[in-house]
Amino acid sequence: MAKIIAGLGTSHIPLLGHIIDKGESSAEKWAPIFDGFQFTKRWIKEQKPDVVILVYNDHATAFDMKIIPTFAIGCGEEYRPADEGYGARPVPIVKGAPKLAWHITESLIKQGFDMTIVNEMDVDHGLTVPLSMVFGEVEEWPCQVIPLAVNTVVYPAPTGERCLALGKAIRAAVEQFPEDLNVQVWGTGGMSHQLLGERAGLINREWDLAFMDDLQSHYEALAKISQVEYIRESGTEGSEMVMWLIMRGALNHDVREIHRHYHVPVSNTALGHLIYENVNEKGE
Amino acid sequence: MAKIIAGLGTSHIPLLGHIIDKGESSAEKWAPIFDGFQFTKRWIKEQKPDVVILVYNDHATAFDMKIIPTFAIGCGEEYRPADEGYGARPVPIVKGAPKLAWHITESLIKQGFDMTIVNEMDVDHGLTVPLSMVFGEVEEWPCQVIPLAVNTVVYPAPTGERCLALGKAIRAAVEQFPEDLNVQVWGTGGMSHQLLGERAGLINREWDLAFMDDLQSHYEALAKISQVEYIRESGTEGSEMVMWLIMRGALNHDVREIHRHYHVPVSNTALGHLIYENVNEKGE
Amino acid sequence: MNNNNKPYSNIPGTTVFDGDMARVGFHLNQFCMSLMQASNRDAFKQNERAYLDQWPMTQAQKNAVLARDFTQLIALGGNIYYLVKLSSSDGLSVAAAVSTMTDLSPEDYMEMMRNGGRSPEGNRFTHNKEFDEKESDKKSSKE
Amino acid sequence: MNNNNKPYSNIPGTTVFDGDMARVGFHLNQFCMSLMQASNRDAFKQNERAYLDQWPMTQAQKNAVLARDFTQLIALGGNIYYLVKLSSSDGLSVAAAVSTMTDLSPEDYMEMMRNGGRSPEGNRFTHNKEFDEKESDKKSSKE
Ligand SMILES: [Fe+3]
Ligand SMILES: [Fe+3]
Repeated sequence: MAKIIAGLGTSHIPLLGHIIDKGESSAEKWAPIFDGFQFTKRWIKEQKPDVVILVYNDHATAFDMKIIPTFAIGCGEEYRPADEGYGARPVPIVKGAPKLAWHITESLIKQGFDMTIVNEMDVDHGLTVPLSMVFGEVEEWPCQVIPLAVNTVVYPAPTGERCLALGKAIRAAVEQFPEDLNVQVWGTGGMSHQLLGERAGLINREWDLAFMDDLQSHYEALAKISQVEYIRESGTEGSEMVMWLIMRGALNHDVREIHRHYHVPVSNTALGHLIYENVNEKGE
Repeated sequence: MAKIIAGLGTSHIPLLGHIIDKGESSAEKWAPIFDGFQFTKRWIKEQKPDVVILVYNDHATAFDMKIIPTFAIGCGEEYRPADEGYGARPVPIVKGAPKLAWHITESLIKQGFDMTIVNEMDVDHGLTVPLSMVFGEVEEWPCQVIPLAVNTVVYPAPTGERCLALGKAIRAAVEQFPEDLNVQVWGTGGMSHQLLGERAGLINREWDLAFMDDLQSHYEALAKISQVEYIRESGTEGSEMVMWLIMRGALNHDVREIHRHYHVPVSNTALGHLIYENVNEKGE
Repeated sequence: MNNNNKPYSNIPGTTVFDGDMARVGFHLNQFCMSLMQASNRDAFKQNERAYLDQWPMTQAQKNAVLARDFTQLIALGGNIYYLVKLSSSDGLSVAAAVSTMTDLSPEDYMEMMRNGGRSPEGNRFTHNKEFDEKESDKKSSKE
Repeated sequence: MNNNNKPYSNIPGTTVFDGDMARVGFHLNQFCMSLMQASNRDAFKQNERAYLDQWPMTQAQKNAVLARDFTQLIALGGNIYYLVKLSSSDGLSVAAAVSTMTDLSPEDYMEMMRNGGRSPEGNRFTHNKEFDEKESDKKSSKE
């Protein structure tokens, strides 16, 4: 049976993609950013996930103002890195996991989630930057990916409670899939940042660190935070953090935080990253 | 405050649009079909709804295989009748109700429905045929319309229980809208039909009539019917009937059936139509 | 033509357009969708084979399109709402296209419809295992 | 620049991209989206006014585009993820574009970021009504 063993949360800041693509990710000036992913790169080589369900938001790339899905799940065979206005990132094509994706989609719809099914789309930095940060520069991504795009661009985003519930439903769906697959769920976006207005540049380190603290065991309380509170406390784009709750919901109640990284600033943004492994999975 | 006063269910068979558009809707051979809408045409002139929330499914017109929303709500200013391959129907542009539609959308997402927001799309026979059958041939549609497109093309459609719950959530949202508006909800699609395979032409009159009977008071039981059972009993496309449950959920528990019409066949399909008025709304 | 190992695989003469079929039929259906545009319809009619060759469809799918073999097109992942764009571009009514999948002529099909349509009796389950399967159906509907 | 009568209307210097803003800014944002294609970027650069006149935008929106007045563009319904397609086509970094909306120069803005960013202290509520409003906020978050 398929099984979710671990999950991670990470910001998906476009500048990180630029740095990598220019071949400058080992430059000393960026070390405070990239060093925090050295552990992750070793860890993922041991974990060898077959499939990553990658939760992110599309930034007006695949979807424009004509159509804005709250939850869009990719059931396609593959996804091209998008041209976001300065050429597509020179990273591998993202291979989908259509069989598992359709299985999850069918299960989610029957569980009462109103998924939008996507069979063809390009994926932007929200999806490809986390892949680069975790897997590094590779000829091929070493796993299949199921993109799960969440609307955080147009107000309102789905509530924290809805995101947490979606994560739990994804876990139930994955566990019913008959093939032996090692599946991870990644929640991306955040941490605090605001890209508009006089208040642009807002960073709330205290909020970000508390969010990462509470996510391990007090995620039900985090799920009650309204989007207005996210915006007020962590900036308009800080509300992307709600996507980490989907990852959290997909894991066991008991998880072990095996890695954490926090850095300010990357461009306009605070960078956050952590890794959870399920407890009670390996006989502990 | 805005208020839902009444709702109706009706098939949305493309042939009916062709007959109307050729000016043949008063031909004697079609009387058994169109006579059943005479009452409706008089009734709607008394009701004068300001807005109709029109639940239908897109038939591979606005959405193709690239993107398939489970629930798509139209928040746009207007919608053009679609060219479905033989030119657009010569009917008026459909005027949206964007302010109310955005209000409902925001409320639904906060209530935990994962709506896909649509600001621009063409609308096919699923939406325009019911308008023609109810309002007749007019220079302008006499009300605004909020299209609510439900996926019934790709398996699985949303469950009956989910559709019923969506209807109830729509009612709650409408009742919180501060403007005085007379709102109706229409459920369209069905009744029994199957458009493919050796079993094409299936009509289950008994099932259809029982569905219309039970919809008034036993709708909670109808909501438990699985899509597989709809398909088995009423044909692959009979499962469109699930959309009538959204209309039903948007009305009070107590409704009065003030009109019913059932006819077989129209093209490949059984035609069903009924009208409900809320009880306990006018001091009854 | 049925879907295998699904709760609907025992419905006679019926293919449910699920994820498996959608994957197989993706390009076939997108080809059909392209016929919504008059310029594409013209290009298709000019040279059907050349137009089809622009799409990453299987040979079997292309041949079934050329033959207007709707039974085969359904089996190869076509969805009826997409396929009617093909039959409409031929000037065929939906009923006429649909009837070709049955064992009836278009005239007999329409006569059957005028007489109330095809009865569900005997058409609910393959092998007439109505009673047994009805029970398992109820279970699956509560999933 | 704030949204009126909304639970977020008392957040200083912040416009939430809600349905009202999305309606006002629809064509402005779709214009920005068109700049994702190189051929459209070329046409826009060739003659900005002529390119803008193909879009049913207001004069105020067109003028704000020509002036690259991002504060104004946000007020007129622009969404930042759409607007960066405009600034990127000018070769501007996101941070540089964003800084123009603040009272800081691009250099001072980046210096603020290097020093840990803008503090939330005093930036949560307009008029510093922190205590009162915090309560109403909690209510609205339970809606
Ligand atoms: Fe983001
Ligand atoms: Fe239909």
